[in-house]
Amino acid sequence: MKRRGRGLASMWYPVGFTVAANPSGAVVKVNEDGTAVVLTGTVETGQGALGVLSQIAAEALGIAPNDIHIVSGDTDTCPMDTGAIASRTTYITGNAIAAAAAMARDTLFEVAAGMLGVKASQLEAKDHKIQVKGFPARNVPIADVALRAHIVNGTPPIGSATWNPPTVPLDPETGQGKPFGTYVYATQIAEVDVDDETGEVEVLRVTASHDCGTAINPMLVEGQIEGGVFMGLGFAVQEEILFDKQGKQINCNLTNYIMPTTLDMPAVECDIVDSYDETGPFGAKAVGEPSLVPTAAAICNAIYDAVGVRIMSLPATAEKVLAGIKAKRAAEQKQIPA
Amino acid sequence: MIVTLTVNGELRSASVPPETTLLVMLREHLHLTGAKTGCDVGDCGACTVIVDGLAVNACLMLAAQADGRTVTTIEGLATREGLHPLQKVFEETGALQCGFCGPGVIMTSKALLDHTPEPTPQEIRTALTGNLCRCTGYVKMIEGVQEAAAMMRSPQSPALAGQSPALAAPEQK
Amino acid sequence: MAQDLMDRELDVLDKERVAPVETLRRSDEALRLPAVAPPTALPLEPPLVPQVGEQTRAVGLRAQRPDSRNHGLGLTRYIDDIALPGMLFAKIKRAGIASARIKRIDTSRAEAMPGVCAVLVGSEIPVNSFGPSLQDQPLLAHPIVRHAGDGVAAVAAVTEQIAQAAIDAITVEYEPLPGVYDALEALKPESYKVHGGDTNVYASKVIKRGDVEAGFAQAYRIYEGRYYTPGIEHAPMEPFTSIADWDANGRLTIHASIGRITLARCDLARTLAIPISRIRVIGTVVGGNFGGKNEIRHEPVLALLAKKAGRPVKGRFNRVEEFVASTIRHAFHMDYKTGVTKDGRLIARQVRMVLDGGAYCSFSETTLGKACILSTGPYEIPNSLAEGYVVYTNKTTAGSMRGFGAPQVCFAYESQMDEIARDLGIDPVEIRLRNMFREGSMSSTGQVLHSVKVKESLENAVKKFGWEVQS
Amino acid sequence: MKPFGYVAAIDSEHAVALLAEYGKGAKVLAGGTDLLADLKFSPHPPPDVVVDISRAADLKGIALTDAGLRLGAMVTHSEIVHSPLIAEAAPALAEAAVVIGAVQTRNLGTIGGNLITCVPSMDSGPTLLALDARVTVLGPRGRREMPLSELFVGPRRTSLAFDEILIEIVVPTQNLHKPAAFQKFGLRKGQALALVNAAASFWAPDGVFTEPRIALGAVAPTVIRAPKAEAYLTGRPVSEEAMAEAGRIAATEAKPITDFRASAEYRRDLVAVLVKRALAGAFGRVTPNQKDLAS
Repeated sequence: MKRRGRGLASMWYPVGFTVAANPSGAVVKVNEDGTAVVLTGTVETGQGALGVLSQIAAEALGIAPNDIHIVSGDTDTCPMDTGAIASRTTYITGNAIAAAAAMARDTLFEVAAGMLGVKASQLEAKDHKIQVKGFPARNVPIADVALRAHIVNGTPPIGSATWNPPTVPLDPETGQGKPFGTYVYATQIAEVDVDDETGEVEVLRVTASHDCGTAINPMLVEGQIEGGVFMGLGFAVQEEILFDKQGKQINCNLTNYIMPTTLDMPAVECDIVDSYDETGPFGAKAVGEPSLVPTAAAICNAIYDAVGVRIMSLPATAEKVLAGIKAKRAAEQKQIPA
Repeated sequence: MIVTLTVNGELRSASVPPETTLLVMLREHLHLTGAKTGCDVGDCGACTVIVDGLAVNACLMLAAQADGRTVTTIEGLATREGLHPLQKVFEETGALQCGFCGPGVIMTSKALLDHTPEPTPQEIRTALTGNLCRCTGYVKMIEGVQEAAAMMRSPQSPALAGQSPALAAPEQK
Repeated sequence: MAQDLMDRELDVLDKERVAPVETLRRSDEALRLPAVAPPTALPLEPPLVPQVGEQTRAVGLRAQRPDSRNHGLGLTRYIDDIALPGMLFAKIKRAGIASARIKRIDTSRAEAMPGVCAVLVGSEIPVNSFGPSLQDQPLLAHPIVRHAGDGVAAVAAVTEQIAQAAIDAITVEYEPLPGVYDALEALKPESYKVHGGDTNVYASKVIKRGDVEAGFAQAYRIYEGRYYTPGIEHAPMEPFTSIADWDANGRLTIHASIGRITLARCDLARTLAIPISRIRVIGTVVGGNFGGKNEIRHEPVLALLAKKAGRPVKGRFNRVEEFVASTIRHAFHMDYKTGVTKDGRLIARQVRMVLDGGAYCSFSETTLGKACILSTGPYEIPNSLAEGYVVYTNKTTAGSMRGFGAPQVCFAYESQMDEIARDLGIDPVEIRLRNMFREGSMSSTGQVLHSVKVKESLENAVKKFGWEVQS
Repeated sequence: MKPFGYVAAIDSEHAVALLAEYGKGAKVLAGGTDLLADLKFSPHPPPDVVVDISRAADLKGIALTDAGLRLGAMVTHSEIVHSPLIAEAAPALAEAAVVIGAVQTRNLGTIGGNLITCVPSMDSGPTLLALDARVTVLGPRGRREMPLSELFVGPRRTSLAFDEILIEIVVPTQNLHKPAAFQKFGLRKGQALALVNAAASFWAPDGVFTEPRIALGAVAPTVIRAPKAEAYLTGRPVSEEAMAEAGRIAATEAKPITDFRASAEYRRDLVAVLVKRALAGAFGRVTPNQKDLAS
């Protein structure tokens, strides 16, 4: 018989480690037609980093994401970057790119100030235009400003910047200090069916609410959450590297290392918490790693809710759950007086 | 030995050792690198191509077994007129992340839609069990296949004409 | 072997004529055609950018990813899709034994094989150690093997098939050593020491806040539990692959599926003992990382093979190597002891964790640090003490993986939270609300927190899920 | 992969001739899904030549013959899944075929290959055993026919000589439409090896278990029948309790091993559950007019 259960788990996760130097550099070059090239030393590892970074650069320059071309992942041409690790790309590389874009934009403002007859400090970049704050009708297209900067003024708009989160090292005795720039938070709730004859756990749906600061691209945030729930599901009920007594892996292939397939994956309901972090680029923090953190606990708590079995070691395989159910039944039998 | 295939509508031959898999022939002899080597033993589906209308693991088929047959790879899906609806939907919805599993997922889905134009979500899930993906949790893929199926059923499908529906939308106002 | 191979092939071709296959269509003409070029729809309209009237927006937009079109067309160029002219293929011989001393390696049969261009063993590597914090990991084990996935020799040959045959022809004589295969065993004084010395503990961490003993003394109830999470494989769909290519001026270019090229370049300069300026690392699109592609694996080996052979060398892990010769997620043993008040407030928490680090350090220190800091959960706990240790074992190296220790400790602290809630008869939502961080809360390290949204995430999830709180 | 030669057989006679010619250095390639995966990582020397029988025309096809429902050895799992004939006459075969591997391997893999590979966890075996299927083998000494159970000798071992091939599987006419069902339990829902699988069939004239058959996979060196459980059911009125008891008896007949996938004890527990569910599934296929067929 299938027994339904629900469980929840919350978590916190740090962004932008500060226990060691953690810098990113960025270069933003505005082209003659008002589009831009961004140089970054990070590498696209599938999460959509280059898309997010394009959106950050575009926002800073008042142009559209596909006006940005990103050159990445080359130590000869790109500035130093600590890399696509530790959920740092949006937060740290994003901050560096936002700063570099602002620097290139300042050059555009200098040129446009002359064209519009105002001070550079009165200008803003928006909708492909440089315009006077409060008087958007007084504007020049960014393309015109950029062309003028390049071939008339001789001041090509190029910005470069680095960003490294401010640090307070941890006290070696007590571990007190400020080890991270900021933190993100999340709660996930899982609903499961447990087959009390086989111990099989079927995860039916997972509701995942994540704080990631500003969602630079909500579609990509959802993608990270869905992928995180997938990985958390594997962690919860399927995945485990098995070693023999001599330290050799037993299940070292994708036949025997069990990870979820399409048929195992539950429905995922994503929620992005309304949030803004003033230390992040346009308020953004991170979502890549955190999305998998609470899933296993939520699922195991749901298993307990369904059949009263507390999972103390992962993964909660069907065999383990059934053993728990049988042990519980045996204990209950004992308690009932004859 | 000489193996001759019709690949993406064109007849091609290559001289390959007999133990060459279809995947190696495609990638290394015909330079069609869309199908990927993920596990090389038929677990992950990254090498999926369509042979005579059926999705198969190109890593588990000798090139010789495909001799004389018709092979469609991911490179054969788009046309001059535009993207295949699966490609269109997948790119717009971010259905792929690192993208390594993508060619296999799209080819398996295409084979499904060729035989089952109106698949249920369960049928899509069943069809895609042989395509492992470590990034996406499959969610946007499963939705995407359904959306592409709907698009293909509609004769007015803008994607088929190579035009994006969202770009076309403002003109209708 | 290769000669043998060619003889056999001729033989087989001959026999093939005996057994014609009528169903096949043969076309000699087709052989004269060029290799198939991908028929694509390029050039296409640029990717879609949703626009809202005249206004250009960027942040907050569900914009299409710049790489998604190439992904869908199968045109994204991953590292294994790149072939340089004259490129050789490398294979690494894995120890297959977890703890041993290499007495002798005989590569002569491999070197004599037609098609083999270079052979390399650990003693030939200028600086045979690397690692992001401790440089304790050899590129090719020499002379001590510390886990079964350690490489012991490498070959570059004209085809992968010949490279594999050459690897099979290399014989290694081992003197088996004792080993330790369990993290808790490794803590014991009498255990085998994987790296010598007097302990297998190579990193430890303490995070201390308030006075836990005083907290437990005040507690209404105390809950204790031992939690375990196993080693996990990153299992990216793209196996680890790299290409090493020297130019005539002695400058090295490494094409690699690595998410952290800056660090990779430092490691390359150090291990090859050449100036960093003579190395270029090009990070190709990574086909799935999850922390498993954050450091070098075999690149200096490929570089040295390429230098010996005078030709570019590609090395690609097969799926088994992806498991045994890459890093994995740390297995965690966690003891949680938590004191609560009658109304479900956490007033003291003590955590002790032991991480199975495997054979080498890799990103263990970072993982341990994050795990200890996060182990108290997103809750205000006035008294907490977290202690963590990472130990060497003769198993696959544990390194960085998505979450860096957070999924492990979250499993423990949230399982225990559920237990506490049920025991005290408080709804799991309610007990969390009573303890959660709020704006300005102080974390376990004394950091004042800002943009704290954990309560909002809980409330949103509860609402979206349809969880009715019983108070 | 290590080098080997390749020849393709036009038909079964040709295949047998090729095997005779190449002797023990030859390996038969059916769908290739098991063979190629093995050859890639095998430490053993490769075969001299693989004989591809997947193109042999007379080994294909699903048809009704005088003997019963004939499946050519090279019928793929996908063909079984989509066959209207099977859906009508032996739907449990499709139930078993659809959980083998994934679409891509079902399109290549064949029922003959699955049986000949003879791994204890094969999904093709139990249903065929439960329907008393017979197989035909062709070799240089001619054809021979036998019950499927006689094909299985041990893990990865069959009673075929090196120069023989399996050419067809027949579900006898009297067992067509016999209510049957297949159950599988793996470590995940999709693309899983069976920890345990089970098939059951029986007629139910007047609500009485008649000619019950129970077959189990992955709990013994080969796929096996559970004769004691069958004997217990024979002549007993159909009831849930009887099905559960038959499951418990079958569990005692299983001889599972403990390995990294599961313990023997857990596999026994699964046998009891899956047998019960397979019997219930079969009972769901009993239609009123089948009482006549059975008599």
